[in-house]
Amino acid sequence: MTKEKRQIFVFLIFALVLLTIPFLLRESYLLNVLVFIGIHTMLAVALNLLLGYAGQISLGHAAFFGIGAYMSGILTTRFALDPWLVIILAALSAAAIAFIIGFPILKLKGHYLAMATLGFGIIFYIIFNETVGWTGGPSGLSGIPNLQIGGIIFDNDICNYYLVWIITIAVMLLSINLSQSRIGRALRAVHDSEVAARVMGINAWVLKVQIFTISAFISAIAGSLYAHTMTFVSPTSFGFNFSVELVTMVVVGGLGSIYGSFLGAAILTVLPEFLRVFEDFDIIIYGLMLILINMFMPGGLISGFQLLAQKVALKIKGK
Amino acid sequence: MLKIKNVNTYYGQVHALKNVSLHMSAGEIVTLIGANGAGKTTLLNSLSGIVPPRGGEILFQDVPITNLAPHKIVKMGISQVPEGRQIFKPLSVEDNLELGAYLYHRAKAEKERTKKTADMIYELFPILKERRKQLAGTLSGGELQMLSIGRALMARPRLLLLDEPSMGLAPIVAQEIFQVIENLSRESETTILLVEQNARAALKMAHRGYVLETGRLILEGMAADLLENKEVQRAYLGKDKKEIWER
Amino acid sequence: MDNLYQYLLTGLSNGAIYALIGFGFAIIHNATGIINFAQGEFVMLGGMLALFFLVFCGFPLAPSIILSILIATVVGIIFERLAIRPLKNAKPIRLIIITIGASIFIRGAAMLIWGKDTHALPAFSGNDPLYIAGATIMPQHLWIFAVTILVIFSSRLFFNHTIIGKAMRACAYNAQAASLVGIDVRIMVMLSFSISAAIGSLAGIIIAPLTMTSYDVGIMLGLKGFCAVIIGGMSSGLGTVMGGLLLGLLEALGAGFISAGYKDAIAFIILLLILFFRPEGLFGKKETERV
Amino acid sequence: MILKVANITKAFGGLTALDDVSLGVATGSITGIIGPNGAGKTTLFNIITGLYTQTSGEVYLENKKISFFSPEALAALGLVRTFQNVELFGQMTVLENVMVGSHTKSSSGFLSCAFKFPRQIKEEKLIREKSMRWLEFTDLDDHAEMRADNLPFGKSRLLEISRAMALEPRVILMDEPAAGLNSRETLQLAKLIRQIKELGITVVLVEHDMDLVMDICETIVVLNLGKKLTQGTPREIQENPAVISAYLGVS
Repeated sequence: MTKEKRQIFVFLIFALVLLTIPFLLRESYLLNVLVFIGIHTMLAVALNLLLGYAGQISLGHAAFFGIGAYMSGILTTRFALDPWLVIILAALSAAAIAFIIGFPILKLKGHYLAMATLGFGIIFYIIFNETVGWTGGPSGLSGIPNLQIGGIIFDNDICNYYLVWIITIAVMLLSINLSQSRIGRALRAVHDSEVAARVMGINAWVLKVQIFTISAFISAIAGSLYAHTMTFVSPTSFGFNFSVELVTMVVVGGLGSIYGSFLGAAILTVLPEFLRVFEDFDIIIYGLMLILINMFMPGGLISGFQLLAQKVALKIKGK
Repeated sequence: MLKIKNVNTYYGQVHALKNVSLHMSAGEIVTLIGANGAGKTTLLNSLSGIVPPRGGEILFQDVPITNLAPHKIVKMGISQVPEGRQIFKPLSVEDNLELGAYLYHRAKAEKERTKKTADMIYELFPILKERRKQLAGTLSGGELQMLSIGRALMARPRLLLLDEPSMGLAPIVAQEIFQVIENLSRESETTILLVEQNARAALKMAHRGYVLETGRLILEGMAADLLENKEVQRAYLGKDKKEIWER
Repeated sequence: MDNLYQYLLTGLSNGAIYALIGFGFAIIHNATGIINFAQGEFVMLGGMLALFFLVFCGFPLAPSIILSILIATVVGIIFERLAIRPLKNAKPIRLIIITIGASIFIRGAAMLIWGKDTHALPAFSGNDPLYIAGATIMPQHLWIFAVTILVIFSSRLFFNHTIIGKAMRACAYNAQAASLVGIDVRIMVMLSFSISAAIGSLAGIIIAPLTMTSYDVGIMLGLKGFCAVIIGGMSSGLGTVMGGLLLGLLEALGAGFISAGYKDAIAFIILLLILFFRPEGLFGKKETERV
Repeated sequence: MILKVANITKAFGGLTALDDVSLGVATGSITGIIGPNGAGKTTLFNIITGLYTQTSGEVYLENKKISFFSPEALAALGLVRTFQNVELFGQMTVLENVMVGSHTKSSSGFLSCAFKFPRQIKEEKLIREKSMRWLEFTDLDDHAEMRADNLPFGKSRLLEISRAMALEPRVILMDEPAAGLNSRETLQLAKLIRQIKELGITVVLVEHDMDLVMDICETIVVLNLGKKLTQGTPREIQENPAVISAYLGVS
């Protein structure tokens, strides 16, 4: 099997497994968790394009998630616009904001970039809280309609599951394609050595803004889906802590790996559910995971899995 | 006093020093010459502990110092005047000198001697005394070089490593610096290892010399002999085309 | 007019705190090039520890403060030793993530130990307002101003007139040259973390009686401190103080005359504007290209 | 003259690193820039390739003024460089490194890359084939799938050259291409540089290995203390007393 065929094969299996889960598992609690994993995967993939591929950190990505969610919430509840149209509008406006803010922000490097994106995220968090007339302020915005297509209303677990996961799988596929193209190489080149990338004719600044914009676009779609499946949004979901949680997902899963983002999203979504027994332990464990993985496993958990898979493959071949 | 045995040093993956061996006796001026990129600075940095060698041994007064941290090597009595001076520009001239004596900062008893050393340095370089309250960043190239030498001397080293003290200086200023180095060796009995691009000036002043080419020592001998040696010129300016054809 | 006076006072005292926290950022940044995202947690630790010793253990004020600062300093040293030193030459992105990880960890530990409640630390010298020239002022404000001035004064003394302070500046400017004059650079880095933790925790202690304290106050206070140091410029100690005071005043006036809800946004809007248009800060010097 | 540098001055703060330097590079030649440490060679390279901005003076590429162009704009015009410390994309494979070199010669956008439009697949295949050829050019084709930062140092220099060649440049500037190479690798490098010249590409190099410089360069420019000392053939340079004293010191 060539490398390319093997990749297609792995992806098909991955997609197939995810799409058959609801047939095997009817429990609504678990499906709900999986819906969250899907939304988080989308966000982690979006952030990974920026952080893992282009090497540019954002500590404000929850803002784009929030922009998507609130745009969907506000435009459907107050203006009764068609939800599908609104998703596109929301994604486009998040992208537009990212594009405009991206030019000055992505001139900054390293720690300064981190702080600027953080500031940007907090400003939006404050806006979500304070524009009470639009967002409902801290008490949130409820009554967001479910999506529907034809006669199907996406108001139950299985419908939501498919809604979220079909889009998530599509986002993953497109991101994998992108990462293996000339654009993906250019992104990784900027990550490894910006000066060499520029000498090779890559306009690093514009490229970073472009990927920031795309990342915001995907994050906003995730936000819209979140709003329509939960039918309720409040600012706490879009604060600094969530931005950090997104970074944690990407790092724990593996920088520069799309499957890693899925893994990271899955672990960080499931973990709090498990840790419910030991209430409040989750935050300290996030911190520890960030530190330990960063120190001892810079490739993230997915690199461990890959190593394992290689060893198994070698064993099988050896026999 | 100093023995370097088969030292091998790497910069990342670059093999910068290959089996270099060298020795010095107390009171000597030894110069290390060679073209750019030959590994002269690397050798000094290996001695100072900044780029520790991966193989070989360095003995200073019969004590191995091969893998000591830079600040410990200074304590052993080896000070380096680094390439490009590397003066602390946001600090005053006086503060730079004071930091030169950092290793004595805990010993009250040394205070007197440190002050004496400072006076000696101000005598050596009167211009530094004039400017001692000025920020080092405002000094000229030659003054910075003097300050850099002065700072290294504050540690009262037994072995002074000088890395291209004439670099980027006008010839007349360079000569002045060389004069000081010569006086220093004569008067204070400091042993000096001098890395220079200006091979003639260095060889004139030194007792012995080593020629380094792409990480290897290719020649050693009395300075006066090296001065006459055609090989030395070749090491700087390359082989004739003819020689290359013959190779 | 009364209001304006009140805003100015609040602004200045908050600003003094921001300046102190910003100081902590600058000290570590100058010594290592790292922006320590866990800086705010030292501030939180200061407040919570003081609360713990003073209220729960019933210790007198002075020993409580000293103990709190000591413990926070030790945490700073451990953090440097375990998380920063092993990653000496890592790319900024890893260092950012590691300090964020540490910040979450410290915050989580504080929550486990002291719970999620918000507490008030008793004011150092009671709550009776003083009347000075017809204006009222809380004694705690005086404490804040006094401590800030003291810290600024003594750190100037330390960095400009002691050999260790000068050695730290030398390290910040050129670590290799510093090691060549016999300075142990690793000790200096560790020292920068401990001083920064000490100043941060002190800031947390003196502000706690006015603003209450809980396990999560560190995030916002830390970020404000960062804003202060960016406004003033990383390279300038006095700039950081000015930056902090300016930020505190603008915030207080904005909160008073525009809207209390947007108070925090003001800091971050200023932060972005400065980063975009004058990244060296209002009072800092532009870094020239290196040869 | 494919490349012309006119009256370049560069000051860093108070220090003048380059002082009114002018030089011309003949089309299709191999030109060497030499000089003692601190002479300003790398600074000059950084100005020509858009990494530094000069204080005054102009740079021309085939009579087109390119002063203050960004490195990426220069790359699009066919001017490329290699680095003294080798700047590879360490986490990418050797082949991918060279494929990045084709960036300016390919055009698929975000959409066609994400959706794998047929045109993009075709282009990708073409980039891959061309890049493999550039790897063969430097004998690195066996290492195509290796991670670039696992390459031994000598080979990573070659990879950097392959990557630069993938840009199909008109001028290639090499900053100390022989630094860190052993003598066998240096000989191989000399052969390679001649081959590049035979492809009609102009080569400019800063180099300390005088054997190499004297061997392959047609013209040599000598810088000293930020000023241009002289320019001439290797023979002229070797016999020029001013050069000898710049290197060996005044007698």
